Amino acid sequence: GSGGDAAPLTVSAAASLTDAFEAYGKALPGEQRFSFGGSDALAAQIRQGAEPDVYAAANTAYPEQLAAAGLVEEPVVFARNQLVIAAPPGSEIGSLADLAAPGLDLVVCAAGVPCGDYTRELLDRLPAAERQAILANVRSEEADVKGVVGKIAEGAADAGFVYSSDAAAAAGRVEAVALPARLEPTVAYGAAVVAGAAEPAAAEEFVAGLLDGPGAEALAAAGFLPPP
Amino acid sequence: MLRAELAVALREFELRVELAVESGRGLAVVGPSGAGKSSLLRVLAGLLRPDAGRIECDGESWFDAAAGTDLPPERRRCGFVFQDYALFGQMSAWRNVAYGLGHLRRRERRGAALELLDRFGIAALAEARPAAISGGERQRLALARALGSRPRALLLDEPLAALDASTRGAATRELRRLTAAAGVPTVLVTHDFTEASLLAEEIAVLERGEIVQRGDAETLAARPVSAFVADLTGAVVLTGRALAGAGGGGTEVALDGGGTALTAEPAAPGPVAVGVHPWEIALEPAGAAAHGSARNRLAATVTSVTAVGGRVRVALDAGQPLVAEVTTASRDELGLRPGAEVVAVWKASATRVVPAPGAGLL
Amino acid sequence: MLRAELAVALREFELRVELAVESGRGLAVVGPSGAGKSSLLRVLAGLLRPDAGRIECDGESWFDAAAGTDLPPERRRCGFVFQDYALFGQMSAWRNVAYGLGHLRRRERRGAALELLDRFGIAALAEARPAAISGGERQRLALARALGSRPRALLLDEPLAALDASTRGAATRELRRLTAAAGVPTVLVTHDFTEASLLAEEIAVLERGEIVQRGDAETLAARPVSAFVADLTGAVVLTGRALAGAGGGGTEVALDGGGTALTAEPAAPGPVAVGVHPWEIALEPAGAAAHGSARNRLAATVTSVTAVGGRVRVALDAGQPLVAEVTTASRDELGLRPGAEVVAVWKASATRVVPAPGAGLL
Amino acid sequence: MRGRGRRVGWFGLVLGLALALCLVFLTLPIAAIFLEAGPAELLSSLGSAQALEALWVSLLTTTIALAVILLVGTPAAYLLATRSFRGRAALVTLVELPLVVPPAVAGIGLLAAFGPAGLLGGAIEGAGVRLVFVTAGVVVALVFVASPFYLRQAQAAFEAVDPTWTAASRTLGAGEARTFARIAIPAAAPGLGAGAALAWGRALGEFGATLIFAGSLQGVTQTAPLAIVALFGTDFDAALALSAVLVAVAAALLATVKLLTRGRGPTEGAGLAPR
Amino acid sequence: MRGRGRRVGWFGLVLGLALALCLVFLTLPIAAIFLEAGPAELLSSLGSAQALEALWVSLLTTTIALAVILLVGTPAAYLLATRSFRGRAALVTLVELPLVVPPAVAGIGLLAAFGPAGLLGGAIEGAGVRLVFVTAGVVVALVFVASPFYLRQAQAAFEAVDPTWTAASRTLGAGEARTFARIAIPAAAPGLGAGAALAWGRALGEFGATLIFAGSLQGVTQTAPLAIVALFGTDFDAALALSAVLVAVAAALLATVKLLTRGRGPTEGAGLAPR
Ligand SMILES: Nc1ncnc2c1ncn2[C@@H]1O[C@H](COP(=O)(O)OP(=O)(O)OP(=O)(O)O)[C@@H](O)[C@H]1O
Ligand SMILES: Nc1ncnc2c1ncn2[C@@H]1O[C@H](COP(=O)(O)OP(=O)(O)OP(=O)(O)O)[C@@H](O)[C@H]1O
Ligand SMILES: [Mg+2]
Ligand SMILES: [Mg+2]
Repeated sequence: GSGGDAAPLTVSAAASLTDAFEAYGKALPGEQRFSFGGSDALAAQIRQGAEPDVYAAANTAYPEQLAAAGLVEEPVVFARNQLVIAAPPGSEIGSLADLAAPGLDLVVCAAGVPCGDYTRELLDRLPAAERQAILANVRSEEADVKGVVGKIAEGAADAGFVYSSDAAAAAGRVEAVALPARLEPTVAYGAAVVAGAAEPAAAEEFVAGLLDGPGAEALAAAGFLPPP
Repeated sequence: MLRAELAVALREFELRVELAVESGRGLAVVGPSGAGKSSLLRVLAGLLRPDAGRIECDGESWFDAAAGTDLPPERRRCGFVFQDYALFGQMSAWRNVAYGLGHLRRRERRGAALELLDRFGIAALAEARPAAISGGERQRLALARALGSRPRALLLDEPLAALDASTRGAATRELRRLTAAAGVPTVLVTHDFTEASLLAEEIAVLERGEIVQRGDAETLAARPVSAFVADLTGAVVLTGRALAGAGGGGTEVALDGGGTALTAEPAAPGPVAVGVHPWEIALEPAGAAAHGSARNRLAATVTSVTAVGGRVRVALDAGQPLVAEVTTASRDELGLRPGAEVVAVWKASATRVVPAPGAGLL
Repeated sequence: MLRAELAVALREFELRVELAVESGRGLAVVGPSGAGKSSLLRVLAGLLRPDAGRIECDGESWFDAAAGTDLPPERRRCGFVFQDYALFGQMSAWRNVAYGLGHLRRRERRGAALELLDRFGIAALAEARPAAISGGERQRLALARALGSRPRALLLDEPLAALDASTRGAATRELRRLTAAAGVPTVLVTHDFTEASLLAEEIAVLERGEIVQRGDAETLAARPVSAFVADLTGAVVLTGRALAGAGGGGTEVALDGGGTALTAEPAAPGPVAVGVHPWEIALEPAGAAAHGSARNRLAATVTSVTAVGGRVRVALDAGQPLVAEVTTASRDELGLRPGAEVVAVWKASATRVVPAPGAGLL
Repeated sequence: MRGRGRRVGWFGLVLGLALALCLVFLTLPIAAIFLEAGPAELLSSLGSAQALEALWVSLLTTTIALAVILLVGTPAAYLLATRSFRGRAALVTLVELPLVVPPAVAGIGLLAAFGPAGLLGGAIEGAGVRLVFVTAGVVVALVFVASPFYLRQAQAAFEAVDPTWTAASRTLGAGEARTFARIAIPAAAPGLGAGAALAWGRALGEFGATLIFAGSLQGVTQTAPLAIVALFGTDFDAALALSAVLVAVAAALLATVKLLTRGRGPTEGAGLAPR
Repeated sequence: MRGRGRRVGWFGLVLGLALALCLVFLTLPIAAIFLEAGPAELLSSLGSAQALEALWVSLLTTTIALAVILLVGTPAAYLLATRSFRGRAALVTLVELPLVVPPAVAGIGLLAAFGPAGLLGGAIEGAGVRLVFVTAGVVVALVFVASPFYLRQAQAAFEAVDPTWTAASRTLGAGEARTFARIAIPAAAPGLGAGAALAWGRALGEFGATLIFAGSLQGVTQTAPLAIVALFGTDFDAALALSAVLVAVAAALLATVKLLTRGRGPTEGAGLAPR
């Protein structure tokens, strides 16, 4: 690292990266400060003048948009994830079809938040009737994926769509139900060094480590899949 | 007939009062601030619950601690005039009066209220809000409201205190007329002795919750039982120490500022006060030989001379401040001016012994 | 010597006053509530800025609208005693006094303050908070604080109003002694005519911002210029209409409640009031033949009889309420009791014409 | 001291400077909202379904919450104001606690109490009632955070009613209920109005507790503040426009409170009281 | 009316019922937090670095914000309380506006004013200062939302100071500054204290404005309420524990305010004033 006594590296990252990045950070020599949240809100902050060193999103669209606006450097795709159904332990939900049962309480991410966009992508591939039935059960649209996990873990909701890595992180409080492979959207994570970063060297090192090194290891350990 | 015998613990002392007022007659309660005068009225009206005792009016029991009786205020129906009148600010004058006419049918109330206002000479103000009318008119409105509710007793808490000095004289005379006409027992609270003497047949002096003296104004002025009552009736109070062994049942008092005073009344040796009315003090030129029967003689310096209404009030410094009231003739004869030296002279028999005032008195 | 000539717009009227008070002498300002008395003191002290005029004290200009002079209060150094004394509640008695000793060095202040408290007889209270001491002691503390600051003038705003009736007499006499000793011009505000006459050489009556009359107490009582001044000095005020054409320079007044009153003074026809002092009214049995020189005769019903201090106050209903003051001998002779019918008799020459009171009067 | 126009002096300058600083700092952000959101953008952004629906949810839930607060809070405040009993001070403090509890904490507490897994979760579900994820849940959250504002102000208003008025009413033959309805409420009306306005303002701005307890679903539980946060990530101009609307509403609200509490005493302000 | 033990009656029952309802509804969620978070869990969860850091950030930023508010707000409030001038009422309303502006809107407004793309963005950047997404930005957000609470209370406290006291001070030879320092501040101290406590409470709970204006960066801008929301999805026990801490602090705060404002007048409460 570029010196442990330097200013800490600030990282704006999608909420789903919480556990993986915290583990990665411990493996790095320098200090990091994380700001986890919905990728869209973090991007908006950068547009409004926030100056983190690294931006890591749960999709590739946001980093590319920022790059096009000159706010971040060229982004890289560093991981993939899987959308799954999350339900409380012991739940009777075993498939997508179960989510269409009337009266079920579903929680999803809001549109614009990557996990929300993936969820809608998935639902769009369903027959219209089933899609309508599932959407009718949606009770809340959260600002990030951790909000979905929290609502389910607290027993407030019966199920929701999260990433498999989130379900793994909350093991014991939620259970994951895999989706049919043909419906699964492609979940790819993009990261970039922010233009004018205070610690550009450390930032580049951080991004590089995601592709190969302790970052990649931490991501794998947290249940992420390697980039395509 | 309103009869009460009650005890209630106030913040610092207990109020213990026994009273009986006949219909059409008035009892004035005077006393220093905080003596419990308002609390007494509140107990009678049912606004404050006594700890013990009985209250009855015209044979009906209002409160009886032993029997567990305790009528709420709305069933006692005392006509209560509060010190600041407690007129409802958001209602017009006639609505204030109509509020107390719950015994009439709704559509009769307006007419009855207007009639009452007319009887009290304020019909023109029927639509005015209380804030927009004068102090004297407010007093009448409060009385009209209290009397309109067909009260079984009238309770007046310093009904004149909110009035200007200039209207108070006329208001006092008017109040007397109206309460006498109501024909119910009246209990009235005031700070002022003259007011009390004008408004009620009997005066009770309340101090720290106890009635220390009761009687008519003349009796109180002639035989005050305490320095407070003496001062209240207009007497000059001088403090000192009673000396032992002045023969003949009288007492010799060494005054605090120097000099002695003789009184015809007995007193135990120790701190004591004597009261004398200003009109009982005559003035003589300094150095004049003693003559006549007046045995009290005190050298004094005139501090001010004020002539009002044919009489002259002369403020004196005789060790303690003193006031004499003399005729304009004496003033001219003695050449009374601030700074003049005189001798204040009064009879031992005009000098009342009263207990020494407490520390609170200036 | 304090000299002022000032005008300031108050909420509803303008205060326009001219005054001059010599060192060691006092001017009492009396008047109804809201007349502008406190505002006058505030202007003198520099707490309220006049719109025009001049104020000077001992030759130094405090305010001059023309020259643009306007000394702030801290440079005028008036000893101001506020109505409620305005003692600093969070400070002990001696610190209150020391606060005004800014002209002394910091370490000298405590000693000087204690000395002052001693001079005013309240040394024992040096450590007490104002809330813990009696009204009379508070008055002394306020005076000690005001006088300790080496004031160039003393301004006292109803200094006795916060006192209990029972201590007021003694406090008045004491206040007189202390202000006279200060040797600076004193302006003092009060509601009470007797108090004013005891505390100051000259009395100015303020009504709606104007001084309507000024002079000593005797003059004011003898020649009141308005119903307000008449009532203030203890006269009974009767309202009515002056009739045209009573010969000989006098006036005949048709009284509002019935009957007429004659006065030796002229008055224009129309609404008017007459004032007469209770001690100038004699009573005769109803139906007695007119005799003597008293030309005013009014039939009346006795409403109350109160004997105080050798004299008897008799409240009467003669269409308008009336009060007569007679001797105990007359009372016994006439058999005066509530309900008795009498004739009230007084001289035309004892009857002053005053302008009719405003609507605000009861 | 007031209205003195003598010299300003160094002290006056210090005071003036401090006030100017406060003023600029506190008004600039609000002015900026209107300056950044031009009128055209403002109108077009407000045409968006999300913004309109959010405003409608806000209006609906705050109105219901306010009705509940007035209905239950008024008698409760009257009791607190007029009776003295052992433990009254402690009780008042308890009732006011939500005033200083952070909204996010309030949300957690509401979930812990009324959520399906919370203390009363079973009982509530047993009664066939749902609170989370439905509009009713928003109302619950709003009542929780806003009612202390009303209770506090209403209690103060009732305490300021001249006790001799209520005493006079009793001696004139009116019982307690009539005294409450005919004397106490009209006399306290300006204070009650101000309290209601403040409570409504607080409810309108509520964000943290609603998010956690009731979630955020467009048209159901997504109130205007939640929509602003959601729009922040996707459409800053729309967030700005919605903000401008809320500021305008808030300003109108504050002006109302000011008008209602101008004459502080029960008498002066009574002209505004319903008769 | 007080302390009467006569009969309860139907009206008394209605009042009692309303109060009981308020009480249960308002205290249950708070009690639930403590019931769900056992003492052991509470302690262990507080050991988490994120919770501790968040508490530290909260402590730091609220303290600085409070210092700024006291320093600038006290003279400003004194001016508002003691001078009357044209437009004073409008000014007071402007200063109080942030009281009713929803926090999320405040965040948007702060961005629009002080953000790099905002009104003063250029000027601020030119001065080499950063406000957004740094600790200083949290302070700015806190000052914005909390200062009106102090200003309002301080103004009321200064207005309640007996004007004859300040007048007396002047006639005794003290100038304006000395009167302010020696008479007005001690006399208003309980009210100022209460205002400071309220402002601190509001700053401590601040969430929406901070989130939008300063973000939620661990150890930098993530205050305790932001951490509660962040932890809600990842570590509910820690969120609960942090909530419990904030509730305890809030309760202590409210008790302080109560104590300070108990004796309302300047005299009664003056015992608490520094001398
Ligand atoms: N409800 C109450 N319970 C207990 N004590 C009370 C109550 N109301 C008043 N007191 C106390 O009783 C004492 C007497 O008060 P009260 O108002 O009766 O005096 P007051 O004689 O009318 O005085 P003032 O002339 O000043 O009106 C005071 O010390 C007061 O604090
Ligand atoms: N600073 C001020 N500016 C303008 N008008 C004022 C000011 N202060 C008081 N007033 C008004 O001046 C009038 C006189 O008030 P002031 O207090 O001087 O009367 P007062 O004679 O002392 O009455 P009181 O006997 O009731 O004390 C009142 O109508 C009041 O409203
Ligand atoms: Mg009383
Ligand atoms: Mg005055």
